[in-house]
Amino acid sequence: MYWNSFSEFMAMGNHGVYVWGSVGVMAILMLLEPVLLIQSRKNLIARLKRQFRAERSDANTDRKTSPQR
Amino acid sequence: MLEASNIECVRGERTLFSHVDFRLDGGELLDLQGGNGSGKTSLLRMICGLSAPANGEIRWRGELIGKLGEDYRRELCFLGHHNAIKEELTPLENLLASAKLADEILDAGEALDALEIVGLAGREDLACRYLSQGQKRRVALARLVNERRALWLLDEPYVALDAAAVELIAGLIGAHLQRGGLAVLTTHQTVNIVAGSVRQLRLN
Amino acid sequence: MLNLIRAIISRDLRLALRRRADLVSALFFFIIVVSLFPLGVGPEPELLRKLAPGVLWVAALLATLLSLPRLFADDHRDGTLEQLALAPQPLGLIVLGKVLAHWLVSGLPLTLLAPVLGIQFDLSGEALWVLAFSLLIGTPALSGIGAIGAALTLGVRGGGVLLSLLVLPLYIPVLIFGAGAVDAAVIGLGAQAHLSLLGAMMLGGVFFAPWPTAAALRIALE
Amino acid sequence: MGNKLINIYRFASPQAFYPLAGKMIPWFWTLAAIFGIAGLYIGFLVAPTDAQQGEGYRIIFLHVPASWLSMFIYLVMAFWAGLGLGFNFRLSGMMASALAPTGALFAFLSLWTGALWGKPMWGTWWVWDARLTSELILLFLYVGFIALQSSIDDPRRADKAGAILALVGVVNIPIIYFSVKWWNTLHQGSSVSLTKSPSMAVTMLWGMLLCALGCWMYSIAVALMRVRSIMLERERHTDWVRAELAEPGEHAGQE
Repeated sequence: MYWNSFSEFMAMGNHGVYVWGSVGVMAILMLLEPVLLIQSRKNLIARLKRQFRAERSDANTDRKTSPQR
Repeated sequence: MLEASNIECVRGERTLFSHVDFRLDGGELLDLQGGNGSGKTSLLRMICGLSAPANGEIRWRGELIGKLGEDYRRELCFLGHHNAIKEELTPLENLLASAKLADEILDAGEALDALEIVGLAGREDLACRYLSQGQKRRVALARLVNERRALWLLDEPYVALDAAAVELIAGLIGAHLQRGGLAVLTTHQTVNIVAGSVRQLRLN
Repeated sequence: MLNLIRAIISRDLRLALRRRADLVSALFFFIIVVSLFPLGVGPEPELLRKLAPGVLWVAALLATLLSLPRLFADDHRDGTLEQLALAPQPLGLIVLGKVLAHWLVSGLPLTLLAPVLGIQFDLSGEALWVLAFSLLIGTPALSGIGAIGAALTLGVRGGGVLLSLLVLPLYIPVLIFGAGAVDAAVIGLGAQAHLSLLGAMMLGGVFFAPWPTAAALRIALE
Repeated sequence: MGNKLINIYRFASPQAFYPLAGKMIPWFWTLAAIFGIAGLYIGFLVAPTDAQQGEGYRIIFLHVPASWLSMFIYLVMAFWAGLGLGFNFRLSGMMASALAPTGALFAFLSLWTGALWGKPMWGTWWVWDARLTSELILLFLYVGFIALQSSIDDPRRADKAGAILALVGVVNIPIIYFSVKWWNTLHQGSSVSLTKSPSMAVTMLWGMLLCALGCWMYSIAVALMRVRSIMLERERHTDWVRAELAEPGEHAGQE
């Protein structure tokens, strides 16, 4: 292990802001991307399921009404 | 000579038509019919080679048109929905320019004759911008007068034309068929073409 | 083959001459943009000399960009493009003809105009020559590369802005060597290395770019 | 021979690839985590300081992998795009569109970390250094690709147009990089280069490599996740998507 103490590690020889600024932004964005992807995938699946259900119920009502025609 | 087998056309998510087959030989005319959006123009563009069918194949003299490429394009004459004429140019210039681009030899005298035949005598030197819709269509159709390529593909050739002009174009197509040419038309109305055998294909 | 290219060029030139307003407005755009810079940064000859290569080249780039959307759009709208695509010659050659015609009505006038504007920036005689020459061999590359973007954005929503987004990054090498050549001449160094690289780019832009452009046009027509 | 071709087509069909990708995603996430943690451990806890640049140099363990990945992803994207254009595989176009946002993300991260490195090293956030400038142009190329694809409604045309753009971009990237480098040496020779540490210690190299591997695995995982969504969206009118999304117990009732 290179560091003597945790505070020394955080200070990064006076470059702490830059180093942790890089690490922080990179970590946030690389976590955000999959989170957003999962979110949009959930929305997409919900939307498609709604659409399929609507189509199915359309088909069902067609079947019910067709003998009357 | 022109064969299509099992053609399928998909636009977006909708299948416009599928399992379309036809065969056309010299002197024959194929009349594509169908309502708006039935895929007539799409099929015509596939026959041109502008777009590829989702399924099936189109052959010319037994070879796939995609393989033939330029050799196929050298034998076809396509007139689309749009007139493909430039508003800024005169009918004469338009006719000469389109002949040049199609790699055909057409001198000014022949071009003038052609314009006279389609009823544009006296308007050869007027920019097309000043012509009516029907007259513009006639400029586009004037190409057919001297056109000797084997396969004509015409998309709605009669649109915007008066009865006399329709008669004239039908005559040109008839003469083409009598020379042993092939033609594919898309139409809304039925027009009698005196020569050759007419096949009909309805797309729904 | 040469006949075809000649036919395309003469047709496009004739069309451009019948629509002179477009041609002239692109040129005036060039003049105005270039003239804005001294007003923005001040009239010190020293500073202007330093800025001149970059300003003139960037303005030439933007002026070229202005005329690009119409390169294929008119032909597309009136159905001529379909006829061109169905002509019994390779579409790439037809595109080459159109690129050359585009250069004749946009790049060439810019080249002829630039030395006059260079005088406003207090450029020396030699620098003016290099400026004109760099534009002469650089602008064909701009037309060629721009044609790819014009074909890709044909009939697409927000085509004009999108076109600049696609094409400007690809223009960067031309800008660097073009402006660099003039810069070298201003400082008094030889501009030959820049100019030969620019020449290579011109050949690439004019003879390579028509093929992807043709492919993009076929996609747009499908 | 014929059999092999059919197999490739089978694999390249979205229907076959969708479940496969779903199974692969957790593995790539695991690999990304392992490599990433190992790389960061070496980079931030083990590696010694750099005599010339101080502790600030540790940004290298983020900056260099991000730059590598941003360039590598563009190449991979162009490869898929070209494959799609040449052989008409539906899957390749989808892969290309799935990769683009991740590539753009890495290009942005490379710029961001580069700026945060530049400040302590050069005293300024932005230097027109050849690497940073090329990275900026690469970001423009990604943005152009994404913008072009998103403004074309027909996915097949979007794929093909994007493919042409990506291929033109790939041809241009070396030219752009070379020209920017040339321009840079003429105007100012920047004394400190981001990667040219006087002696690249072996531990540093290992740290960088592991971080890059981590980013690579991450990109694959994320791209697979995105491509699965794209598949569902584009193939929503096909039977396999319906079957995929059918609620349990519904299978019986469907026929």
